[in-house]
Amino acid sequence: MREIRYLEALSEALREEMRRDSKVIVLGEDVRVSMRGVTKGLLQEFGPDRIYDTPISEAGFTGLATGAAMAGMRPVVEYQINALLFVAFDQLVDQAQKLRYMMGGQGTIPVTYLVPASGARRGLAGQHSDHPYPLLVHMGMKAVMPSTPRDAKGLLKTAIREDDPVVVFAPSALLAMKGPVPEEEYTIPLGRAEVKRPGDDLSIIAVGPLVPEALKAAEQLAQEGISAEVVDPRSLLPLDHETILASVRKTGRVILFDDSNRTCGYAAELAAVIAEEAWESLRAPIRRLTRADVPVPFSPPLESYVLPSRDRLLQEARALLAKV
Amino acid sequence: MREIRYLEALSEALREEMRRDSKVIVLGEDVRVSMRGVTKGLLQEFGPDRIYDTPISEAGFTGLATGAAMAGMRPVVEYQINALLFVAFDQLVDQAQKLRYMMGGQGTIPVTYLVPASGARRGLAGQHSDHPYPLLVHMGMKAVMPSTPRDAKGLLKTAIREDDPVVVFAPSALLAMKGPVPEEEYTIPLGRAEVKRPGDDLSIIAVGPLVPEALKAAEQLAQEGISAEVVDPRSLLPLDHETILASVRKTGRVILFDDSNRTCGYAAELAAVIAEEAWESLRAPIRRLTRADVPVPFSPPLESYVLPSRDRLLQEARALLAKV
Amino acid sequence: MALDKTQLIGLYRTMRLIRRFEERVVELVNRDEIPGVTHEYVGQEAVATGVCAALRPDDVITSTHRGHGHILAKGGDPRRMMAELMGKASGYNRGRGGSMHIADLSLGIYGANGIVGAGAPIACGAALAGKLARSDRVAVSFFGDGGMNQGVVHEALNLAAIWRLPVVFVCENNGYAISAPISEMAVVERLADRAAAYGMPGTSVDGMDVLAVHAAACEAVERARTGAGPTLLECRTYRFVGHFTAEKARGIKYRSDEEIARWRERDPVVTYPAWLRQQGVDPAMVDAEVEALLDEAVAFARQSAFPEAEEALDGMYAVTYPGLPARGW
Amino acid sequence: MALDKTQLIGLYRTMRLIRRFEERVVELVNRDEIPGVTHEYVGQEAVATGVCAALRPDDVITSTHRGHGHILAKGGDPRRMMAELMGKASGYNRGRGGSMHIADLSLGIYGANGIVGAGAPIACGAALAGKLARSDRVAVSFFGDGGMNQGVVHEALNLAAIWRLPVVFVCENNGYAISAPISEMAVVERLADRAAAYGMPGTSVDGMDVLAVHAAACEAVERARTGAGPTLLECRTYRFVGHFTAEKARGIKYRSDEEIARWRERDPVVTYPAWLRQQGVDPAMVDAEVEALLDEAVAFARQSAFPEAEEALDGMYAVTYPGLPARGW
Ligand SMILES: Cc1ncc(C[n+]2csc(CCOP(=O)(O)OP(=O)(O)O)c2C)c(N)n1
Ligand SMILES: Cc1ncc(C[n+]2csc(CCOP(=O)(O)OP(=O)(O)O)c2C)c(N)n1
Ligand SMILES: [Mg+2]
Ligand SMILES: [Mg+2]
Repeated sequence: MREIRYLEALSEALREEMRRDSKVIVLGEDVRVSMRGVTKGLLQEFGPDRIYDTPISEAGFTGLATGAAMAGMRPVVEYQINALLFVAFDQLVDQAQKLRYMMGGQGTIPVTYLVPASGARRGLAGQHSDHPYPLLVHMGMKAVMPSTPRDAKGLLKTAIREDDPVVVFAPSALLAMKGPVPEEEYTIPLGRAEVKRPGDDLSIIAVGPLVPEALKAAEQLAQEGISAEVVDPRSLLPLDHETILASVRKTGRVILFDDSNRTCGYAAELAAVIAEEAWESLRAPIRRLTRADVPVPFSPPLESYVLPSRDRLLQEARALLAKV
Repeated sequence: MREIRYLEALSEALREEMRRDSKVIVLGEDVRVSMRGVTKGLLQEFGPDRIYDTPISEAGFTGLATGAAMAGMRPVVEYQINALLFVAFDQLVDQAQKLRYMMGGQGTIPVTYLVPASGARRGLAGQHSDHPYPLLVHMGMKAVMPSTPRDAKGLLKTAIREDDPVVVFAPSALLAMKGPVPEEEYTIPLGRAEVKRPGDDLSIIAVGPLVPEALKAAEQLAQEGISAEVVDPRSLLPLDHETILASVRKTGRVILFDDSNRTCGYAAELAAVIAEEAWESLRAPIRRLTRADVPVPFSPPLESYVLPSRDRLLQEARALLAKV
Repeated sequence: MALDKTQLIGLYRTMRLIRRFEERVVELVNRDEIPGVTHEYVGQEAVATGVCAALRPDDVITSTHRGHGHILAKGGDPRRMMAELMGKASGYNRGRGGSMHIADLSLGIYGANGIVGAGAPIACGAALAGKLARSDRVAVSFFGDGGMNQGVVHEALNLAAIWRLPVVFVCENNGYAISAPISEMAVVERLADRAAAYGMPGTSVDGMDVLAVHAAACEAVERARTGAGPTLLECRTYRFVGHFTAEKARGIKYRSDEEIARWRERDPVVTYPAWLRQQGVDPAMVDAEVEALLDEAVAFARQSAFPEAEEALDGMYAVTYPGLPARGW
Repeated sequence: MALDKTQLIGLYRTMRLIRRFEERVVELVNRDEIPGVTHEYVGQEAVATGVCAALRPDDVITSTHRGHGHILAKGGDPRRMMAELMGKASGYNRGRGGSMHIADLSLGIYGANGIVGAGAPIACGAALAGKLARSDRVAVSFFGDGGMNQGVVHEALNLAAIWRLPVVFVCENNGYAISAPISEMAVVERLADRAAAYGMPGTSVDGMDVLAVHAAACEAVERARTGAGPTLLECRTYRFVGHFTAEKARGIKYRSDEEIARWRERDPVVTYPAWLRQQGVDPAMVDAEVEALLDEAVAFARQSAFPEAEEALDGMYAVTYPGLPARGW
């Protein structure tokens, strides 16, 4: 199969969906010159009625997308930074996400939010390195975080076709990653986790940019005689409880490997689900390995210290197995 | 001891702190006439330099409070609705909360945010009934949710004196509640949970407006021969892990009774902490009893259905004990 | 646009309907037949009436916390509104929304909104969609003088201006945001003057004069419909009653009795029919008609059933998945 | 305010310092000695210089993502700035902040900011605090033409206006928000005209002319200091280089070479010293001085140590508690 980059996979998905459905329009800052690369060539192919450079008015253009969606369009809104979700927060979680329910199920709000999730890329510091998916899923918003080019393309296409708001987080750290992507049309459904590597002794539930790290760690652990299973939820809401619980039931041990803040973070949710549903199968305490609850600091040694790393994962895995 | 209402306790705390420290000022919508009751009489006592009616500009006046705090004031900001935190979200979690850290520890930002947390009071519906504390603590912001008049006064005073941003959630459902409040000066420290009722068979960790419900349930359970311990975290961040873990270690069973959304909510955090730290003591799966992940619906039967209730708590408690 | 007799009477009918609807709502809230709080439109009837009379059924509006008047004026069914207010399954939102969220997408009513200013960008989006669909549909965004100070309203005004969207921004300046007088919350005397900041026309009209409002709205709607871009239309009006039904209980006072009395003299539901009679048009039969309609609406709402509790988890998503939305237990 | 020779030379020194600081930063980013991205102030030097020359040390500024120029002009130490940019413990923020967060509260520098417009209300707060402390301190908020369209800036302008806060809002209109020309992002030709919406004076000056900026800033600062309220000061300027150091790599183009060349002819770091020489003032010695200062700054930064990794969990709170902030493991 041909290999393309994660960023190209996103681009392809967007282009294909714009060709497929003339209701798909794109809004965001600097999307016409394509500052971030995903929207490259769209202005040329689809013209100015389908792609809009917005003023620096995130709440405004987020709300505008909601109204356009209620009136039949399928807007894709690109944010330049993860933190811009904070600026538009009310329009996201209190309007776009709630309106359909509050209206008693009238209408649909098919908007896709494309967010460059932090990797964190080195040196972006406190206000450009957040991973705010726990905040959005807490408020009931559908969200995905693909970890491979193939998943990125398939999930973005699904998100655009979904008749509800969906946030697609694209980790900066993965944008240059190459991987196999089918040439033929495909989509990947929401709500399906994928076992990225099977194993028996330990489940590592890894999210987004940490999936490749978890796979490398599993490789290393295999050499040490530890068989780790790596599960990628891919879809954060809806979450595929079954695949995750099946893994934990099989291995009896779990590390939640997630690059969002710890308190009330995504790993907390996974831990709660497992503690409720697979408690009988657990042979060791659940372990969370997350970001520290500080803004990401700028200086490289500080930055590395607060982010979850493969090294710490290896340590945790060994410690967990040693306890047997 | 004299008994006063929760709302009066908040009022007293604010008034006392304003008398004690001339740097304490109050900002918010309709605080001069005191629409919500907490700020009653402050304009008369302290004059217009200490209490400001703001335009409907939540991001603006939240940011203004940050700047004033950096320059030496101790603003108390009142929001009329919980959802207004969404409108001001960037200024809260990305500015006020982060600035000190990002500046390398320069300065202090002593702001108190007073938020009428939803009870939910009957009929306030989707945009006036949120309980957004999980979002704030996820971003590292200190937060408290007192469940009695005594705690309300003591914690609000502490919050105002704290040299960091602190959110004080005051549940609408409790504002009229009467309870004993010392006449003499006292404060209650952050980070200290309180066992509101001791018990042996089961720990109920209840948050905010659910604490009185949990106490009533415990009473009922006692009559059925089940001894339930009710623990109130009071301070959501910092969280008193020790008191909670000690309770779970003693009883071996736990129900997390929390009126915020379920996914990545506060009960998820509590579950994760317990699953990590007290796993060996657990004699049954952890149970979360939370809100459903929908905006609070308007119609009374719908509203009751989605909110955590004493009846469901009783059912869960009985089921958990029956499993022994 | 010269109005014929039927239209002139129609304006009165709408104003009268709003007034009496609101008066009944207050009674029902006080009798606890309507849960929660409601924000009455009493005094401001000429605004919604004059503006919506300039609209077509396929035009869109976004409304506010004080939405009953806008919704009635845009053609909302009083029966389904009343049922919604009582939390009944036959209500517009199947009981999910209540006063602050009533919507009827089929009539272009994109919802009341509990967050001040939030509807403004949503109206812009509806307008953009209309433009892209090559329709000449117009979107109207209502908000108050208080809403004028919300950041998102500023952003919406600018977005509409730069993209020449067919939007009419109607600022209902009733002088107060709850207790806060606009004279202390903005320095400019005419809020319509803010339009200049976006390079769009701004007009200020007497919001107690339904014909003046209507004329100004027709002009703004025409501009929008013909592709000439958005307008900011300030309607100077007043609410005769408290901010919401709960205000009385709080015992707060921020307006003098004289001020209220002065504005009440200009009550459009009184002065307009008086003027009509001077013109030889007698709108007398309207009152009974309206009363009958409202009797029926209240009866319909009362007779309707509450939704089943379990339905509370339906309809949040257009596309659902196992376990979504999460139950709390 | 007539400037004496030392002051005139001082203006040049500041501009030259900013220019050369930024040129060195670009080199260091390209050599990977500075992590992340930086936004250069090249071309806009006359703005920060002219404005900050009108300020006292105890006056406050809030800055932007493009903050180096403001910070240097307000008296920031190039050594501690450079150390911060390299992520060193001796940096202004002990390595926590980097380019977008440099702050020095002791100099009234309330921080660069990674979020467009976010500093505007913070400046208002500092101004209010000054007023309450009976000081005549002034706060200046810098933001760009792009920032002018942020909701929170609108809110801040209004807050400052209604409370007559001693704030000067400096809109640095360099014509673009990244690739978006302000001519497409706002309809009004002069952004200063938006001041009228808040009932405050708005002035538009040539931001390539340091003396013009300084004169306008002095007037606005004087207004603020004497309790006459805020001003919106638009400075029309241009950035000579990309939006940020990473722009080149992205291969995007949105400004013509001619346009850039035309503005470069008005380079204040060239035209102003030429004018000075015409006045018989020779600022030649400044260049060497600046170079020495920057050599020292770079050397200082290079020699400084990185912070200890474990320090990453310190200092988030002024008051800490066990387990706070949570570690990730
Ligand atoms: C963003 C926001 N802030 C505050 C509130 C609380 N609130 C509800 S209505 C209102 C006053 C609104 O004033 P205005 O816009 O003038 O409308 P009016 O009530 O006068 O019709 C306020 C402050 C809210 N609902 N949303
Ligand atoms: C609220 C917000 N939106 C978007 C961005 C991304 N961004 C950073 S700088 C910039 C352009 C800013 O333009 P302007 O305010 O004119 O300042 P300039 O860069 O021209 O100095 C954008 C869009 C951001 N940092 N914050
Ligand atoms: Mg009003
Ligand atoms: Mg600019």
